[in-house]
Amino acid sequence: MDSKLITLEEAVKLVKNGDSITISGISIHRNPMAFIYALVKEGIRDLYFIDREPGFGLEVLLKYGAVRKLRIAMSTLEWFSSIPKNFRKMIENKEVELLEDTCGAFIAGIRAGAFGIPFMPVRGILGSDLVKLHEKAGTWKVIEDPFSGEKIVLVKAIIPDVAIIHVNRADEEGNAEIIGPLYEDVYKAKASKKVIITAEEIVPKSYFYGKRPTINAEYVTAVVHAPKGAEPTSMFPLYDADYERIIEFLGHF
Amino acid sequence: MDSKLITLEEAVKLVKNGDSITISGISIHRNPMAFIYALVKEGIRDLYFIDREPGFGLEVLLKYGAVRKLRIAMSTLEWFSSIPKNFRKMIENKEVELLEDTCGAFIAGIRAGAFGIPFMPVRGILGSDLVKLHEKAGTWKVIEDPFSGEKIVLVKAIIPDVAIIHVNRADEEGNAEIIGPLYEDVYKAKASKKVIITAEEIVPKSYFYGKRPTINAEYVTAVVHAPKGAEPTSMFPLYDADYERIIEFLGHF
Amino acid sequence: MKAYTIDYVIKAISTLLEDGELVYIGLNSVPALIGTFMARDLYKKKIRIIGVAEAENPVRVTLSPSTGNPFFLESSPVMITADSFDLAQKGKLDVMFLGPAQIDEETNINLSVIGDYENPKVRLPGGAATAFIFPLVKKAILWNLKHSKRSLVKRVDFVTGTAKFSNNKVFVVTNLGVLRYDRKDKKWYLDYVYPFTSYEQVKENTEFEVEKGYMIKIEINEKDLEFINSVDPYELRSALEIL
Amino acid sequence: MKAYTIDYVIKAISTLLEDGELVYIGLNSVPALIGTFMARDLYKKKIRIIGVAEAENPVRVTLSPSTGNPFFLESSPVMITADSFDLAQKGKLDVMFLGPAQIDEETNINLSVIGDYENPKVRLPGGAATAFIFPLVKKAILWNLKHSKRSLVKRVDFVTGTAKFSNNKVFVVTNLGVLRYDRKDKKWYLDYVYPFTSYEQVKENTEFEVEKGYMIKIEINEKDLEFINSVDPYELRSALEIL
Repeated sequence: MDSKLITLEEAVKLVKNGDSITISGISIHRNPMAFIYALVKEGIRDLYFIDREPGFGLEVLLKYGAVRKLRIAMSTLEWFSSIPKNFRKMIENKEVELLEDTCGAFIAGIRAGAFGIPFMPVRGILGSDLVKLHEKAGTWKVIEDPFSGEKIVLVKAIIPDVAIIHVNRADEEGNAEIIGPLYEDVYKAKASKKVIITAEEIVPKSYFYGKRPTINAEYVTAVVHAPKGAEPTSMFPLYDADYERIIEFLGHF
Repeated sequence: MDSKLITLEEAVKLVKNGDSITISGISIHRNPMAFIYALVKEGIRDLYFIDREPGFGLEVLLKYGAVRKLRIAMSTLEWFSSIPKNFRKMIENKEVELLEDTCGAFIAGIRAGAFGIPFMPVRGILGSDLVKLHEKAGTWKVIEDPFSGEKIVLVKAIIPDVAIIHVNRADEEGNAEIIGPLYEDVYKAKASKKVIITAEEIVPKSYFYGKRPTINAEYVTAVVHAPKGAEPTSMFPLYDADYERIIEFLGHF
Repeated sequence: MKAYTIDYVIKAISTLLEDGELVYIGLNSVPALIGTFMARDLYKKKIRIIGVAEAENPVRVTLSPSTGNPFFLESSPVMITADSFDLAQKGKLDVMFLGPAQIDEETNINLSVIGDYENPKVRLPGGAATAFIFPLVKKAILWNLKHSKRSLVKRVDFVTGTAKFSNNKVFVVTNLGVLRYDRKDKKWYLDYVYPFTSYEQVKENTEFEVEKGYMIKIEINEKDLEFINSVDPYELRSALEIL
Repeated sequence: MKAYTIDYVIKAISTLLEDGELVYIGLNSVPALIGTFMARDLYKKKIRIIGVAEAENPVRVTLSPSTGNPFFLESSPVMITADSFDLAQKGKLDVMFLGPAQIDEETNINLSVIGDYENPKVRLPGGAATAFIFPLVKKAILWNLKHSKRSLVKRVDFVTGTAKFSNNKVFVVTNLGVLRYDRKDKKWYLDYVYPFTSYEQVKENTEFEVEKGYMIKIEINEKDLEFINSVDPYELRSALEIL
């Protein structure tokens, strides 16, 4: 396979105005921040942002007006701000539209996208007002399980245009290793039409001989060398979140 | 969590006559042979054997009359015998019943079992005579995708009574590491009611600190220390298949 | 040592956990995290702790601004959230904590919006796992630090999730005490109060009916405080102090 | 150097592969494995090779009794079969090899039973991925080393899988040559023969109609044989020699 190693500047051009995107990590952990900063610098607009429990990366995208629509289960900066400021304000002001999801349904949808199947069932959920929202959006259907007759929610496959996944190590072809928490990052990579890997370290392909990469090269579009690429969010086991910089961004205190 | 480490002799007692079981590996690779030999020595009967592409382990179980029913996509010993002798003879003689599966559907069913959902769609398959067999068995249904209207096969969750998974390393709680090929072994472990891990090496729990075990302790019932436990099938990267012993068992030449 | 009100919430959470339980801790869940580790490490309850940090029963934790801190993994294997939630789908997850802004008499809870979904007065963080997991988990512990007629309401503005069609146990831990939902008579009972709260106070501050339950008083001792401070040496929990 | 008949099958397989293709190799697939590596390493076609051994495009392989040999991983990362098959579900797997006992004029293939499913005359190994993947893959290369009216039949005894409802390319490589299925006129064409086979021989040994196609002669040279022997130094393929 040829090398997919490109610069951050080249990589951001793979994301187009109006694209649906998903990113690695949660809250203040392993967000692909180097890429996100490059993206807002590029002036990207109208993104449809899809994720389970985003935090800091989403706040940056929102602050710089990059996002038009959201599909997420929760956005929080936890101790820093239970309800992130831009998230709250822009939805209340209708500058951004939100289709609220729920974790299990997001996982079902992104797994369906990853596996190449049209939908996936998920348990629970029935009785939630989210059902109406998603039925209207065409993203969920309530059916009777044809085996048991019981009602169950089907989630339509989630297939983002672009996934941006920050990893510990990658080779030039895109084989990638994530240490520690994984979240849905493998499913995100497998489900998305384009996959951009940003990596703390570029390793030779032989690093992966005999090993299972967390994400296989076959699924990857481009690789970017981005040391400290998650800062100020955390990157296990390399660095903790930079609380000072997060507070500074939020303009608290 | 308390230690789940028991002896091979104790572990085989977790499998009951009539149980449905699934095993690790394929063909002549990473079958849990030490356990299988102990199982046939125990005189186990009437097993319902569920797997994708079994080979040597199944032939041993068949030879010693341990199996009543099979659900597999293929059984082969490849170069040694394209159609394994006991497999062929016992089905032709109706000593064993076979519900033939197909890889993608097996993966869908075992994933549904692993995820705790009632069924999973799978693409392809339509037009195969396997559809009638599985509809009759109640294991598949053909429905119209409620999102697109297209016909698609749904596979009912596969939930074996017992999975026996041979691994490279495990701790006493059942956290387990498999090096190299994985096949559907994680799904098998997650889907099954009881999970028996046989391990080449027992490691302290701290071995897994900061790492993702291939199989998490939470899913595991018992752990057995079984060095060389895959022989004569292969165990990457420790030992290759023992071709002499395989030929000897088969009574060829 | 001084006890914060939230320390009583923490102690109450610890009290509700029982031997054999598998407990999941989500994001933004400071009292849940401290209370759960208190149950395991101070009160020696045989529970296993998993969560959004993807740490499988870490030997020790120190509270940081995120309850999803991956550095919990320094003393534990990884267990990913998708795997944990699959256990929930199989009915094998025992305890989940949720922090709704509104809870109503039917066990509907709201973490989405105050007001109308399309025209929210307050856009809340969102329910995260709520809709999915609330009916699946065997014991749901809801926590809310602003017990009032605006949070414990007749009817939530939006049903993010509900346990109405489930048969699980539902508790609400607040700054005033602990309510238990009784599925037989579809009523709420006050099981625990704090030294500084009373049934009357709870009744006055709850829009739906609350009956007297076990009415056990949660007390905090020096050992509790020492433990809480050992997990939260920077007193981050004080930011949640609202009384 | 002596060429086995199977070496022509191998060369034919190698000839059918094209730049840019992602190729999957299953169990018990000796000619597919050697032919595919020949295409990549001798004929420098830009293909990527994955398969049941779960090795992602290994730098080199040596044939052993199993085409699922995990030791291919000594020079490659792991790519698991479930991931590879997910690519097939997305229409992103280009080439798959299947080894049916019977192939019929409608592209139905049989790897299950000779005779009736419930009362088989011969129980075959089973279709493995066949039913699932045959209609999904962009190019299916079927191989059969016993080209006769009992293997290339009007109608298979059992439809393990079919490409009838697909729009993909289907080839059959046998010990007599290579047939191509044309979807427009629903006929089979003989595209390749060997120096020792002819259209007439194929016609005689096929139960359904075969038209003359490109009729290109597959030749084997010393370099081909050297390459084949380098991948199969123990001549394991000779066990499949059936003429």
